[in-house]
This record gives sequence, C-alpha cells and structure tokens, in this order.
Amino acid sequence: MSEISTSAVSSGAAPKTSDAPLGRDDLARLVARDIAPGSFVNLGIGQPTLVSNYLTEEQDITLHTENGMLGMGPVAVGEQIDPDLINAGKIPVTELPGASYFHHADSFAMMRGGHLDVCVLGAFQVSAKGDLANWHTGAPDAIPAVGGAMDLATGAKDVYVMMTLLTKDGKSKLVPECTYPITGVGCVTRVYTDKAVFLIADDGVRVRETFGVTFDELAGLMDVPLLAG
Amino acid sequence: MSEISTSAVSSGAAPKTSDAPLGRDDLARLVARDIAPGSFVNLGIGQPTLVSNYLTEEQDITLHTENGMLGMGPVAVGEQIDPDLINAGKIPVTELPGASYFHHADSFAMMRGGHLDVCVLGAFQVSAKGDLANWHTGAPDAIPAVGGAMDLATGAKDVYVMMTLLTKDGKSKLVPECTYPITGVGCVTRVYTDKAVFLIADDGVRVRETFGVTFDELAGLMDVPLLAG
Amino acid sequence: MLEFKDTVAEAVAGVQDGSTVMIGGFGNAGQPFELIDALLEGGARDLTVVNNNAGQADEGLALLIKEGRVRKMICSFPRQSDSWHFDAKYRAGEIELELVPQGNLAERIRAAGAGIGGFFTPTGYGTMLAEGKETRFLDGKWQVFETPIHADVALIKALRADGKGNLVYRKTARNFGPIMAAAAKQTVAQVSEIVPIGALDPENVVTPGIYVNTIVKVG
Amino acid sequence: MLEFKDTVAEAVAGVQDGSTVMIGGFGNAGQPFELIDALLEGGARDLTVVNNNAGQADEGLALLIKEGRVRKMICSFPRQSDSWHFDAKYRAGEIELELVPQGNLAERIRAAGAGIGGFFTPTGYGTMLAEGKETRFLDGKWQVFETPIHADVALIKALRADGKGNLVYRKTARNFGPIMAAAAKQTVAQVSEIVPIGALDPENVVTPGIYVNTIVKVG
Repeated sequence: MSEISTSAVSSGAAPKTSDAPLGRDDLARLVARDIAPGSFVNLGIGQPTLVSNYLTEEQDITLHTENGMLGMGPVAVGEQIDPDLINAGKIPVTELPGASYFHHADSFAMMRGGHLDVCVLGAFQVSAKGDLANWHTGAPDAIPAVGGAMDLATGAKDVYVMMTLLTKDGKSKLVPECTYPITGVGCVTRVYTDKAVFLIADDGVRVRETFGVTFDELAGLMDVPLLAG
Repeated sequence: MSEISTSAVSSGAAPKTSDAPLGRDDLARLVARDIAPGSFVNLGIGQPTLVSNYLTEEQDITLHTENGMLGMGPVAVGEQIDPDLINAGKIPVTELPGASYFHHADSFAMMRGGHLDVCVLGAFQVSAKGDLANWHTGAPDAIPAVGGAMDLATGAKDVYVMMTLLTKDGKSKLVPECTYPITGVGCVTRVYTDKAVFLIADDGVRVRETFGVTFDELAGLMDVPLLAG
Repeated sequence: MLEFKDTVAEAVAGVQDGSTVMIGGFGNAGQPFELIDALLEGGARDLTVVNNNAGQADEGLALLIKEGRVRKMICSFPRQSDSWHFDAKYRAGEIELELVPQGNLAERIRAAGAGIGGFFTPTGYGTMLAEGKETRFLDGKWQVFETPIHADVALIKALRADGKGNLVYRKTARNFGPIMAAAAKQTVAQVSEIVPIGALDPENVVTPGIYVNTIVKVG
Repeated sequence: MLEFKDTVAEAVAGVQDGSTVMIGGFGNAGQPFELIDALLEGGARDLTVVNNNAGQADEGLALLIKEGRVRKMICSFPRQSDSWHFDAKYRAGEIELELVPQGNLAERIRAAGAGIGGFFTPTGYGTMLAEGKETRFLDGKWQVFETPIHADVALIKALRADGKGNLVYRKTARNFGPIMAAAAKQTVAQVSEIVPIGALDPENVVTPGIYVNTIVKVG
C-alpha cells in the first residue's frame, strides 16, 4: 500500500514522538497545546469536546457554541445546571466572565464569515485534499442529520479533525478520496489521530509526528502518499 | 387634458371635502388621521415629518427611524438634545418609553422585510401606476444621493406620498409616466396633495376627495385618467 | 395589532390546516412547550414545521409528529437518540423531510424576515445537500444558491415582554426566536413575565415589538 | 489577538495606502472622529472609504477627502448642505463615487461579515442604481443581485468595551458599528470607557469581542 509514500520521501523524517499510540486524552491535550493563544474556537460534539479539558488559562481561548454563545465554560454540574444554558450537543454548560449571547443567524454568521480561528471536528473520513466526511454514513436506510457540521467545516479558518486513524476493520480513515458523503470540500487543515498528526498542505499530506509507529509503518497503513514533516 | 377621465366616470363622485386647497399642516393632519391604530410608521425627511405632530396618543403609532430606532419621540429641545440620538434627517430627537435600538442592517431588514405598515415620503413625481420619483432630479450636474429612499419605497406595506399636486410651473406631479429617475416601481399606494387625495388602485387612479376643486377641475389639471372615489 | 391573550389556546388560534409553522428552540432550550401543547390540542393538521430538530422523546413537537399532524419537517438535525416518533414516520414514508444545514436554516429564516429573495453561501457546496442547486464562484469560493423560508406563524419562547411586545430572551434559549419572529406573518410569543412599557432598556431589546403579534404569559 | 492601544495613532497604524476603510457613523452619531483624525495624521492615501455619507463641514472624513487621500467613496448620501469638500472633488473628477441605497449598503456590509457571496433584493429594481445588474423574479418580486462589501480596516466608535473586546453602543450611535466590525479584516474601536471582563452583561453585548482587534480609549 505504501509504494508511493515510501518512495517519495526519506523514511523517518517525521519524528516519532511517543512509543505508543496516543489515547483520546493525550490526543486532546496535544490539540489543546497547538491552539494559538487568544483564539476563538468551536469544539465539535464527541471526542473534540475533550480538548476543552486541556486548554490553559494562559492560552485565553474563547469557546464558541453554535447555538448562540461565546465564552462557554465547562460542563455544568449540580446546581449549575440551567436548561437555558446548553451547548451544541445539548449538554448543560456554564458561562465564563466576558461571555456573550446572540441568536442563531448571528452565531452562524460568525462561523460562516470566517471569524472562528479553529474548529475541531470528528470524522468518518478525511481525503488527502482535505475533504471532510463526518455527517452521513451513506447507508440507504440512515436518517440524515447534519446540524452545523457543514457550516463549521466551511467557515472556520482552520479545521482540525480528531479521529482514530483506522476503522475497527483496520482501514485508514485518511483516504485518497472520501467514499462517504462529504461535509465540505478541501476544508480540513490538520488531522490528529492516535498514530500521527497530519498536515494537509498544498503539496500533499505531511506527517508532523507519529505515535507508536515509524513513518514507514504509518505509510504502510494507508493509500495516501505521505510527505515528511 | 381631461378627456379620458371625465368621459370615464361621472363627475363629482369624489367628495369635495373643503372649499380651499389644504395647507401643509392640514394635509399632515389628514395623513395622520388615516394611519391605522397600532401601526409602525416611517416618516420621510421634510414635509412628511409634520405628520408626527398630529398623531394622537390613542392611535398608539410607533415611529421608526432608519438609522436604528423604533419608538422615536418628538424633536429634542434644549437639554434633551443628545448627539447620539438623531433621526434619519440628522435632527436630534427623543426616545419614548418602549423604544428599542438596533444596528443599520437590522433596521433596514425591518424596512425591506415588509414590517413597516406605512411610510410617508415626499416626491418629485408619482406615476399613475405608483412609480415613485423622489431621489434625483436627473440634472446632469447633480451629485446623486439616495439614502434610504429606495428601501422605504420598496419595503413598506403602504407608501403614502405627500406633495403639492402642481409644480411651481403649474404642471401636475402625478403623471402618466415619471420623467425623473425613479426610486421604486409601482410602490406608491396613496398620494396626498393640497388639491386631492389619490388612491393608486389596480384599475387606475381613484380620487378619494378633493380640496378647493371639483373632480372635473382636478381632472383638467392632469394627464392622468381619474376614477371617482 | 399586538394582542395579549389569557390562554395558550387563544394564542395559537391563528394556526390553520396547511400552515407553515416555525417553532423556536434548540433542543429544549427556547422551545415553547406550552404553545406546542396548545397546537396539539387545537387540532390543526397538514402542517409544515420549521425547527432545528424533529422532536424529542414523548413531548412537544414529537407528539405533534406522532399524531400525524406534520406533513413536512424542515430542520437540520432530525436524528437523535430519542427522536423515535420522527424516525418511525420517516421510515414509514409518512412525513416529508427537507434537511438543511443549520447555518443555512438560520440564514434562510433571516432572509425571509429581511426581504432577501435568495443568497449564495459556501456551506454545503459539493455535498449531497446542494445537489441540483445553482452554484456560482464568488469571493474566491464556490457557493450555493439558497432561498428564504417564510412562515405563516412562528411560535417562540422569550423570557420577558413589555407592553409594546418588545422581547428579551435568556442565555442560549435565545437561539431561533429573534429570526423566526421576523420571518412569520404572525408571531406568537410565550413569556415568563410581562413588564410595563418602559421597563426594558431600549439598548437591550432583542426582538422589537414590531415583530410580535400575540403574547401569552405561561407558568 | 486583541490589543489595547494608548494612542489613536497606534490604533490606526494598520491602515495602508490603498486600503479599503469602513468608517462608522451616521451623520455625526457614531463617527469615530478621533480615529479619523489619526488617519489624517497618519498619511495613508489612495483609500477607498465606506461610510453612509461623504463628510460634513470641515472635519473628519471631509478633511480626508479635502486632502485628496480618498480615491473612492462608497456611500448612500454624499450630497449634504455642508458636503462641500466632496462636492468639489466630485465635480473636479478627482474622486470616484459608488452610490448605494442605504439598505443595500448595510446589507452588503452585513453579507461580507456573514460569509454571504451575494444576495437578491427588491431595493433599487428598475432604477438607475440597478442598471447593468443581474435581476431575477423571486418571491413574487423583481430583485437585483448585490455583492458583499469587504474592508481591510473598520474604524468604529462604541460606548464601552470590556477586557475581551465586547462592545456596547449608545442610542442611534450604534448604526453601522456592529456590521462594519464583522466585515473588516481588522477592526479598531474607539470607546469612551473600558471596563473589566465580566462587567458587561452577556445578554446585552452588541458586538462580541471576536470582531474587535484594537481598542483605544478616547476623551
């Protein structure tokens, strides 16, 4: 599977940062560390929400939730729970000082107008050109539901994907072309997986670092040509 | 000039409400009386602003000013003057209880979305089909300026025009076709003049009432076929 | 003319068979449950409903769907763990679904209220949800043409109304309320509190009274 | 990254020759006079300026025009009793004018901030100002295609900012501020007061800090 990639670049050029694949929390910590100070960020439902646990006060990140808020705080517990204060996953959350509320058109205008610095999303597949598939399995009997996924994918300045690299069947989710219905065209800029961090660059897919695998081993898992660092 | 109109309808069918042409204030009083209770109204710059002097408390009319306010009160005097509180004519005004402020896009969305019940505008010309010309004389050396005239003309549910019927040269401003550049197509629903009130109806221009002239005398002043009441 | 009604039944009386009804709320936040219950009681059928979701569990919109009163849903996210009534109707072919990306849903509702006849947006370009739609390359991106969503009636929930119909909301329960209020011919708001004219700061009004036709206090 | 500057000169340093600059205000209300003065001092030229008017009397934008620093005005109402500097430049053929109906100006600015590539509106249909523009029959009306107005820098005036850059305005001085803040790559706000984070009620923030890059306190 790895002919193109291993022939195209010298192996080992992307550093193997850890000896084992990263767990979900370590991956979330890594994504959190990579977000520039002062950024406005939207964290998608599911795995991406873990990122909020690792953002530091010094980073001064402002979280957006597309149902109409900037300055979202941690998940609400106990008496903090307020049915009028929820996130896009409909989970009760809290409000931080300096927050603001706005209606849905204003909230999506904020996303669609390119004002969010980063959004972090889960994915079924990402293509080598940065196409994202994360809203629909394509199964004929599935009831389709899209929510704000397409707006986030299209609107944020940077779209980071967090996912396991392989499906349960051992197939790479970073693919030459998405086979699932896509969410957005060429929108993903980085892919954070348990085995490696990939940068979707103009000249191809770069491997920034690997976890528990060498560059060559990684290349052997996928059909996508890989470039080092 | 009046062949069509006088032959088309029986003369005298529109009541002569007063023996003399109406003055500006009497006309403003008439327009004010005709506005349905509870209406949201925008009064254009110039003569239409006089209408506000004759709105009664019982009518409960809410005035809109397109620079971003509902619930505008009378012109500010003395210590009421606040440079942050002006109307569309840039005149200091006051705020009534129950007012609200909004930005320009929201304010024009209100106009353009068809939410204002009535706007009252001045005009250079109105055509028999309700085309309005009130923004540009068409003079080649004129510096064009349009402001919110086109939005008001197009957006309000009813557009009332207030003007003298005749130019200083004695020509009717209610014309078969506008010769001045138009502000909006088929938008005017009523024309209040010193000599008569005209309704722009599907079947033509109806004369609701006349002031100081008979229906036939009125018809003789214009090239537009007139229908009675 | 603004009207204050004593009961939710009177408040929703304007909804007729075949009406397009916008219902505010995102999840439970901002959902006008009492107005929806009144709609259920009222018996109007063959409705087109615009809401972000398609009902949850055994209450509100979900019951309206269960009872077969909704001909068509326009929404962004019908499939939820507890959307069983919608799921059943959908699989049985008994309800039509227009699936709209959430931002397009919001912007199309806003467009209706703002008198915009249509607009181009990059959202959805190249996806199943833009199939058959006009596209155009604008501002350096491929964009898709979308049209406004108008409604006959909007049912929304706000925190507080004054005597002029001005509304303020509470936290993320604001969501679709302000844009739906502007997009419908007739807007009905259920509120927790009615305050005198002058009690709301004009700087902080979110929905000016011009967009509100009927107010009913609940709870 | 949000920055608080000590002087208006530093605040407008991002305006370059050839920049498109949006300037808030309707008449004098909401005009950021101090920022305009700094722009005049700063020397940037060949500017495209977006403002509702084209300067009044012998101050602010009027002086910028007088000094020949404005290549093009995009506005709705240039001709006023005291717009003599614009009038002179225009008659001399030394300034370009794009005249835009006020609602189109507002909506086009809003579109830029909201990522809308273009929209159809009935305003202006059949008039000189729609000549040569695409038209389409939508929602029962003829409508005209209009495109967004983007800017490099927006100079606006607000009443109060908090430490996160959230802004509130005062009365009708709000006008173009919120939409210009969203439409420009870089937004500079002059404010009368800076308050600590948490001092503004989140329900009442008009311009969230995400739209603001630079804040300077004046007066």
